Amino acid sequence: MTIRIQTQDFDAGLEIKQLRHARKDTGAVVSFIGQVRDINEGDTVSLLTLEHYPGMTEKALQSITDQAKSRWDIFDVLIIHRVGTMQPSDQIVLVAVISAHRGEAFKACEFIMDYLKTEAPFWKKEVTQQGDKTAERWVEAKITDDEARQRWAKPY
Amino acid sequence: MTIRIQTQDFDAGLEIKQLRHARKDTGAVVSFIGQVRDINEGDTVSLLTLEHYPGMTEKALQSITDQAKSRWDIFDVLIIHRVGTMQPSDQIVLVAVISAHRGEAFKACEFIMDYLKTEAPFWKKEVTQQGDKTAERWVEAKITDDEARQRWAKPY
Amino acid sequence: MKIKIFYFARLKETLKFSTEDLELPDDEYAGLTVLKLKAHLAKRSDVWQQMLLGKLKVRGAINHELVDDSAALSDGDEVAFFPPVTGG
Amino acid sequence: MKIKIFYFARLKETLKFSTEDLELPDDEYAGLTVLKLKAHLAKRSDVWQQMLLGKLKVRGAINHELVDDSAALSDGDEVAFFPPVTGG
Repeated sequence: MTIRIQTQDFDAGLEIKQLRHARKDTGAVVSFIGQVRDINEGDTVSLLTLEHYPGMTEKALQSITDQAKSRWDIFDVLIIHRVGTMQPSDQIVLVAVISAHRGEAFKACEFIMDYLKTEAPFWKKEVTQQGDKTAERWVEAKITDDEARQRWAKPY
Repeated sequence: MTIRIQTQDFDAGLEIKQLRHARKDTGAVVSFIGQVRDINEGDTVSLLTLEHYPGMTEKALQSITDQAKSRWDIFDVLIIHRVGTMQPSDQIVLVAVISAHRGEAFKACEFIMDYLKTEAPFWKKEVTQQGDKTAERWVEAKITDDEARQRWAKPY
Repeated sequence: MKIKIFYFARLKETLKFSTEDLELPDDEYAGLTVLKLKAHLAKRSDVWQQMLLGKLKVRGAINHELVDDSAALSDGDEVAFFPPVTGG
Repeated sequence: MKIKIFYFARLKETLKFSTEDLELPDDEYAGLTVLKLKAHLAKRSDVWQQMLLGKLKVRGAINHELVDDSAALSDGDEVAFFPPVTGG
């Protein structure tokens, strides 16, 4: 299991390739890439800055991954999350999961993303263009993210 | 929407990168890679050969993708499926979906894989090593794949 | 009535046929269904009988669409028989 | 009792504090909870009041674990206050 918090970009293709080659009995690789959108709540976004809580971030992601490993039959997990300043189309996060069969990897990958979105201490601030005006604002947490996480609390 | 059936390998990282860059309002990229396992039903697998039904394969994948697009708010879909002879750890299939938000892309990608597994005309034959003996056998369809597809038939 | 038939995977291998053009007398084969076609082909030999009407599950397609045994065939159709699919 | 406090995102920006070491008299602050600590800090000014006990949702962590307002603090704890997270 690998968890990396970094300012620099990453080569998602290479990371996924290394992960899936780690075991010869890997049959399924599910990955999620989150990237900066050029629009949010109707406004043009030109820059996004990500702040985090060093120390807690790694522990939160470790705990989320441990939960996924105890719930589903998966081989390995890779999480890379960037911090710092990014532009539209830049990669923010990669979560990749390998397993023997696809069902487990799909569930674990989505579970990790839903928990990361609601429990890992990252905060986004965006620079928006509204006509001629440039404005900075903190991105608000979404209720839909809380709802997405709640689904996993149901008996399974 | 892109559907490719080919014998040669593909660069999953490059394919995913091109897909996610197609739209600046892409926020989520979910991808699935299926690869050859070195074991199946307890036996060591040394080679896998994939046969398909040219003409029908493309139409089946197109129909599956159309259904996904009508059910979820997704931007684009890429499917690459290899045919011919492959070795353990070789890539067989890539399904990548881009959307604004992750929930839609996760559902669409898993839906496409579940339908591809039960409706697209591909057949696998594997070469197994059982001690000193080399044997060829057709891979049997799995009931769990039918069950996976059935889940999507429920009202949503 | 003329139809084209394709066989895939285990069927192709065992029957030693990948494709064939079949001409059937219109009067005798009016209202031909997939099941009736299977029965017609099964008369060729025990192996054909086993592969098409035996315990192996056989799926059929007409003009590239999966169909049931009850589906009706028309002149010029492309029919295919194969085991349950195992791609992905 | 000595504790270390971190502030993040909107709280850090508005309070103009990213971290501080706080020493509280043991007798007065026995059984200190996250909520009591917020109330203590809120006395500093209107801005502190608004940020910690206003309508902004504030989450707390003790030693890197998310906790509720009722969680108890111990000597040497690292406490953090921040808005709901928005990563990913």
